[in-house]
Amino acid sequence: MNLERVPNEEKLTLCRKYYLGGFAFLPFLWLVNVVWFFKEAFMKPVYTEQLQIKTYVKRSALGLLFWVTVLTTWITIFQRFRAEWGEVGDYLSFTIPLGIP
Amino acid sequence: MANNVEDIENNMDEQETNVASEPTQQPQEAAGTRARSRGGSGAGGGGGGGGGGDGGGGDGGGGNSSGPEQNGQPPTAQPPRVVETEEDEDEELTLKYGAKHVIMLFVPVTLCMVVVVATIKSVSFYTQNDGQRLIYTPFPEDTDTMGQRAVNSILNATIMITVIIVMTLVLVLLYKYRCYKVIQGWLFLSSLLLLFFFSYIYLKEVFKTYNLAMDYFTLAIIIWNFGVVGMMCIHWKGPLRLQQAYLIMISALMALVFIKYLPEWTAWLILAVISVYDLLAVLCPKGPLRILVETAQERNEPIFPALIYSSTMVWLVNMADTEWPPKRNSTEAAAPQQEAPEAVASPAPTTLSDDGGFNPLWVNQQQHQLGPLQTTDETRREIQELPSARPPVEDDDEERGVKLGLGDFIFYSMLVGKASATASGDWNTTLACFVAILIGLCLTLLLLAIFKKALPALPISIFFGLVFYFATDNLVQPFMDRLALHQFYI
Amino acid sequence: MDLLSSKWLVNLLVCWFFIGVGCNSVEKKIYVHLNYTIPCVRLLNATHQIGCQSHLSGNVGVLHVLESEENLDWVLRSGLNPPYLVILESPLFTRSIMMKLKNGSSRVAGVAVVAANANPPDGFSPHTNCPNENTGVYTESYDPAMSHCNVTVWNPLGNGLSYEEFDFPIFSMKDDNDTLVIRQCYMDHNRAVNGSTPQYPLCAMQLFSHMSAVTNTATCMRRNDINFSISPEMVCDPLGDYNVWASTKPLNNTAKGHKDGERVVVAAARLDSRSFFFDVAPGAQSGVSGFVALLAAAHALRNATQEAPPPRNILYAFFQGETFDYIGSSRMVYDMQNNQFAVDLDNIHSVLEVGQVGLRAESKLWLHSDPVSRKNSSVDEEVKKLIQNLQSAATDLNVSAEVPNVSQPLPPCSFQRFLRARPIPGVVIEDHQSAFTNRFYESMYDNAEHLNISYPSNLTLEEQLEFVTDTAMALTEVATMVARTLYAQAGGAESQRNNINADRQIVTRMLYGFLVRSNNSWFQQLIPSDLMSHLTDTPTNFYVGVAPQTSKPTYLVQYLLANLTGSTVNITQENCQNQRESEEDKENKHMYFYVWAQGAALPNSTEREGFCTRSTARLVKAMSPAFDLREYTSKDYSTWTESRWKSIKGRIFLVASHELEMVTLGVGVGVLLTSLLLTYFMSSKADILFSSGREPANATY
Amino acid sequence: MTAAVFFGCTFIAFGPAIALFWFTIAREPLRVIFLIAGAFFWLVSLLLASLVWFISVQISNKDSAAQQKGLLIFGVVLSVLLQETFRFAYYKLLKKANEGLLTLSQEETMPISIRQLAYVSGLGFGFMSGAFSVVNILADSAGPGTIGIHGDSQHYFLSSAFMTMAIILLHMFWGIVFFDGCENRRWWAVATVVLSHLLVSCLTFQNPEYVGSLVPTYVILFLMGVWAFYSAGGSLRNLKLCLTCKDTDFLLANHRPR
Repeated sequence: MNLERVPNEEKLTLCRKYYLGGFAFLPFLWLVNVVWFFKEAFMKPVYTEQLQIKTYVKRSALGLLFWVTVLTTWITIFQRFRAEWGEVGDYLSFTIPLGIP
Repeated sequence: MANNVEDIENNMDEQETNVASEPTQQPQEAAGTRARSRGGSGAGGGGGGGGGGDGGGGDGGGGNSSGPEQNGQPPTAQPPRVVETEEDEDEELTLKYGAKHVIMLFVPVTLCMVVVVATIKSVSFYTQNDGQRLIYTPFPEDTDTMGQRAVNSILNATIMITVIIVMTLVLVLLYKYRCYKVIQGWLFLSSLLLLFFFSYIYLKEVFKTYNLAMDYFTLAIIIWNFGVVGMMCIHWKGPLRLQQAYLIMISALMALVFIKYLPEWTAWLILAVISVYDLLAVLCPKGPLRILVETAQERNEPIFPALIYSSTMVWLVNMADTEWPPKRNSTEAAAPQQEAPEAVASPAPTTLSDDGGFNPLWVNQQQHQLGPLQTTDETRREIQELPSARPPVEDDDEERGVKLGLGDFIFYSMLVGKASATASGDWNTTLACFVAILIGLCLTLLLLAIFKKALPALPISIFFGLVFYFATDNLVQPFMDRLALHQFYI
Repeated sequence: MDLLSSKWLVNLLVCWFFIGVGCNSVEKKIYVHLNYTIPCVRLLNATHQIGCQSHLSGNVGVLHVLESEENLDWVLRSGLNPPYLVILESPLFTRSIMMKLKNGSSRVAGVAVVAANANPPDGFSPHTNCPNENTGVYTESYDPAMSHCNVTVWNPLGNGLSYEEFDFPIFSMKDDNDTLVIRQCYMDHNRAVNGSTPQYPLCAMQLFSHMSAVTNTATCMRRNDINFSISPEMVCDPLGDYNVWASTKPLNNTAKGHKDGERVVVAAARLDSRSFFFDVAPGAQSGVSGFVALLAAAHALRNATQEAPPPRNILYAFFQGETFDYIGSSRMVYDMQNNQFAVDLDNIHSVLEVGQVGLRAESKLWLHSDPVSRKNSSVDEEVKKLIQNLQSAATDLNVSAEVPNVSQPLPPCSFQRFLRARPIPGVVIEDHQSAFTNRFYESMYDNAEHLNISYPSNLTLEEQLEFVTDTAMALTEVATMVARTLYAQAGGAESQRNNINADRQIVTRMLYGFLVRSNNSWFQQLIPSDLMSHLTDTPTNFYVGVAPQTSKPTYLVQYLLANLTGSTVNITQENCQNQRESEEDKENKHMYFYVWAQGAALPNSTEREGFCTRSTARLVKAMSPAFDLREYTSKDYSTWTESRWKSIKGRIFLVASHELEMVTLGVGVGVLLTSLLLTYFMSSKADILFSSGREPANATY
Repeated sequence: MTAAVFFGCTFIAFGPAIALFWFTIAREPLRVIFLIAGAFFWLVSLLLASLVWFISVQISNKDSAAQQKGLLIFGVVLSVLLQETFRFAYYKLLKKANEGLLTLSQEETMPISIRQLAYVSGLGFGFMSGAFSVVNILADSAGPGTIGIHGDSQHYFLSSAFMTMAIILLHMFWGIVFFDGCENRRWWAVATVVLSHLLVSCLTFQNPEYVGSLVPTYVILFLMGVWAFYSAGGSLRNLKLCLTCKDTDFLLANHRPR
């Protein structure tokens, strides 16, 4: 669907739903929310719902940021210490590379 | 109306036949016929038609100056030309928009093929056969004698096709007796499995190929996000681009599964047979899909929803930019419906264009879905994503764009992928199949524009594709190889 | 290769994939694929990984043919375009050089050793100097003084190269066209003539031997198990095979455990061997000499034991995987302890093991025994008797059996595993007093040439098969001695002794079959037809291989033993293959093993007339108990596993200079940018440029 | 590191074609379609040529190298002729199509002029022939090795790339000149196109003496370029015109009239 043809209040509800949905471990949803509603929130001439949309978009961005940091740190830790953890590392692993510890 | 449809069918058939003989005749004839029909409608259409023409003209000016991607520039850019040669602008509009539609399908189809071929060339999992087969193709092909192999592949193909036909009938019945709930639930589950399970396998193989370590936590996050957002975009509301991306990915995954699990000869046979079946199911007076369409029409409700690749964004945007008064208010229903058809280059009156312009595409989706539908659960799913593609309260203009069933995506990519997997690492074969399929798609769409009528999208493309696969692999490849050896150029 | 069938299937698939990707003529212009390459593969045990490993995408290095050790400096320091792929002549394949390469491995992409046509004059043994140090009987607890070869270093030449780990691939190449191409390529492109640096394009080589397993057995077995996916991917397999055994009096093989009143003299020999590289393990002296002698002895004993059966039974045992911490013998002892074998340890009267007996200095044999267990007087008695039997058996032969210094421990031998279980009287016959006379212990040079088995050039294959060499004579004597001793040990009558004689012809043929070509008319007669494919024209490879499969030497020895000790019975092929003498016969299969040998080829025709042999030769699993007990870090059982791999191959080609590549890229980018600019200009100006026409030619609107 | 070679060769071979496609074709759906149609036609011609070649190889004796090479040369000549035939067929087809449109729209301009068609179809031919002749070579250029272990020149990749670029552009120019010739019934122009195509193909017979093949090819390329420029309605006057109104690199400007 495209936002041009959606009345503002619907935009707002949509944005809110996306924002709330993001809490179900869905950073990607937040990303979509940010990208999708960015123009609505910051480019368009002011209208009543815009303020809330702004806040939702901002919060989504924050959540996304949080997730990105968490994931990157975890992945770096895992890649670094996987071999040393030995058994635990193997059981945590979805794919175990061949030929390297 | 009825007999009109009839004779369209007839000359439709002869079209089909001589597509094979001289495909190249198509574009020209297509243009001719299309124009003629439009002239007729213009005469009959009266004031409404004229107004439509105007709107289309202005709109066309906008659409002209813009690529599908970026919204048309403001009409101010082109007013003089639009005014001076309105008629012919209008004329070439129909042509150009037809062309635009073709392109708007070329891009996603190409993308899908690229994804598949790239995967095939890098991830060996999808090319090496580890003896596993689908339950629909129970006969092994690694037999010692050619004859045995041929027999087995034929048996496999028959089984699959019969399954497909049966399921088609089931689907038609379900629809006839209004078991929408069943279909819906079915769709939901299937799309669920497709999005989660196949992407899981795909990820695993990719990580294995590049020998990377990946932990379950990250994996869970990735799959969960991918799947859920996909479900939202497909079944509920989401950005159109994202939805399109998801549909492409789904069909690519599906095609990859087919490429891996269908033995070589069986795959070629199935491709051939399915396109024939496609032809019959759509064009025969008693073809299941045709029945489906007709029931839908007499119920006068949107045909049984399908998982379709929709390219309508551009049109909506163009309209939005050309700022028609009716645009914003709630009574827009009428106005856009009037204008939209012109924009879509189906110049006949609206209702007609609804039947002519769009049903065909649905039908395509239909039976392409049906194709894979029964073959495996996964396919079933994606086949019937259909309902979701058009969100419940979605505006009608969404339907104005060109749409192509995912089934087409799947079988096109399957052909190209199989070609690149089996053609001894030769890129020429892949290229040849790619061009052949695109040309086939072109012809199909041109025919579609001529007969406002449900057309199967598989036969022409797959026919070309198969011909060029075998020809290139066996004749051209050695020739080009020799040339490359001596560095001769032709 | 049958012992690797599963793995080779995978390899085939993958290779097919690789070849399939590029078999066009341009690819042929670029690459030369090496046909005959033998990799060094990765093995793992409880604590370590040994062997070689390449990157997943192969190691690419500029070829450098190493002339001398000094020449290493070019590779490790002064060379201008590292990494290098070093081509070694086999004389240079020494520990010092390999260690230097290993330490400089940042500049070494791999090593290819050109297999020699002649053995090096001074010995070479890549094995450790104290074989099976930790799994023998001489542990700290058993006798601290003798542990870790404190008393005698058995393999002084051993440099332990086989037990090093290299992070680059090491291949062995036969000296044939491949190596010719390589040398040519090196001479043409990489040769630094009088100090000048070689000019691009340089000749390079790529070696693929990526190993799946890593770290140690525990890790790789764990990863085998936690692989729950659609297509589980195994990482490593335990080493192992089957032991071959037979007895002069049939033993009921179905009733396991102790047999009352059964006294058994165990006559043992080892079957396997190894070398640095994966599938060249000729093991002539270390393995073949011993078990050929024992086979001949078994044959010599056939008639005697049938005419005048001695009171005690004789059990011939041929152990697999002894090289890798006594896999075979430890398994048999384990089975005896747990009543999984036809007899148990209580049934064992004494053990006589035939070790390396191929190279006797002035025809002396040395009878080794274990000083520690001999402290026990009863054992000492038996041992003395046994030695006495041996010596008396040796008297009227051209053999002198002598006893080394009493305080000297046993050499590495399967008997140690029996002693580990309990003190059992036993003697090990070797041709060395203290250190091995074998200068090529567990190396690729331990071949027919090492045993001085050579044939006059003018002989046909058949004549070679029958040509009696001095080694064969010597071994025949050893076999006779062993046979007579066994007969005496079994309590046979003195009178019989002198008509027990090993057949030199048999010994000759066996030596030829195992060390020169297994595909000879004699072997063909004795095996079932379905094993014909296993016979090759090359020396047999005695590497033990991975557990579930049965390797060629095991089959060959089993059927040889069956034919040499068994008797021909007149029953139909079907019954024979169903292990019964007649349709209603249910009993004999517990006692006997029936082989339908395909027999000699009829003159001027292809079909053969087969015959059925009834014998007691059987196979029993030889996989380390550690893998049944799932003790992958076991201290007293072998834990060796072999990694799996996907593709083993090598190819040579030229690499272009970095400058040329950069120039190409630069030109490309230049062309692209220019044409972009130009086209943009043109298309924007098109209506002016082509305005002479009526309408703009091909301007964008 | 040989990715450098791969990208370098790709850019050389397809750089101009990509640029042309991007700026003049991609935005115009019709042109894209006609481009692909052109590619398709070229494909069909190649198919026929290789069919004939294949049959002749089957009936010839495989082991005489000379005969095989002769057959290959025959195949090259044949395929050149077939390509030009199909170019003509394509021209006829497009002509018809456009006339059909013309009859409908009451005045004489058609949605896409025959010149644009000439250009587009020529480029289509070029794309396909270029791709077919070089794509496998590119795939192999990705390394790790480079040509030459059997003594071939190590400039194989580079020369192939340049040759391909020339072929693509030449096809484009040939397309323009050819269609123009057909339009104005100047059959000698058509003949020249065919002959020059033959000539270029035959020049490559002396590979790997690249100087002998590349240099004359580029001379021909230049000449055809100029000719195409004029027959496309360009002229020095126009050139000066658009150079004076905005100056750009002069030398390159008349090199390619698109």
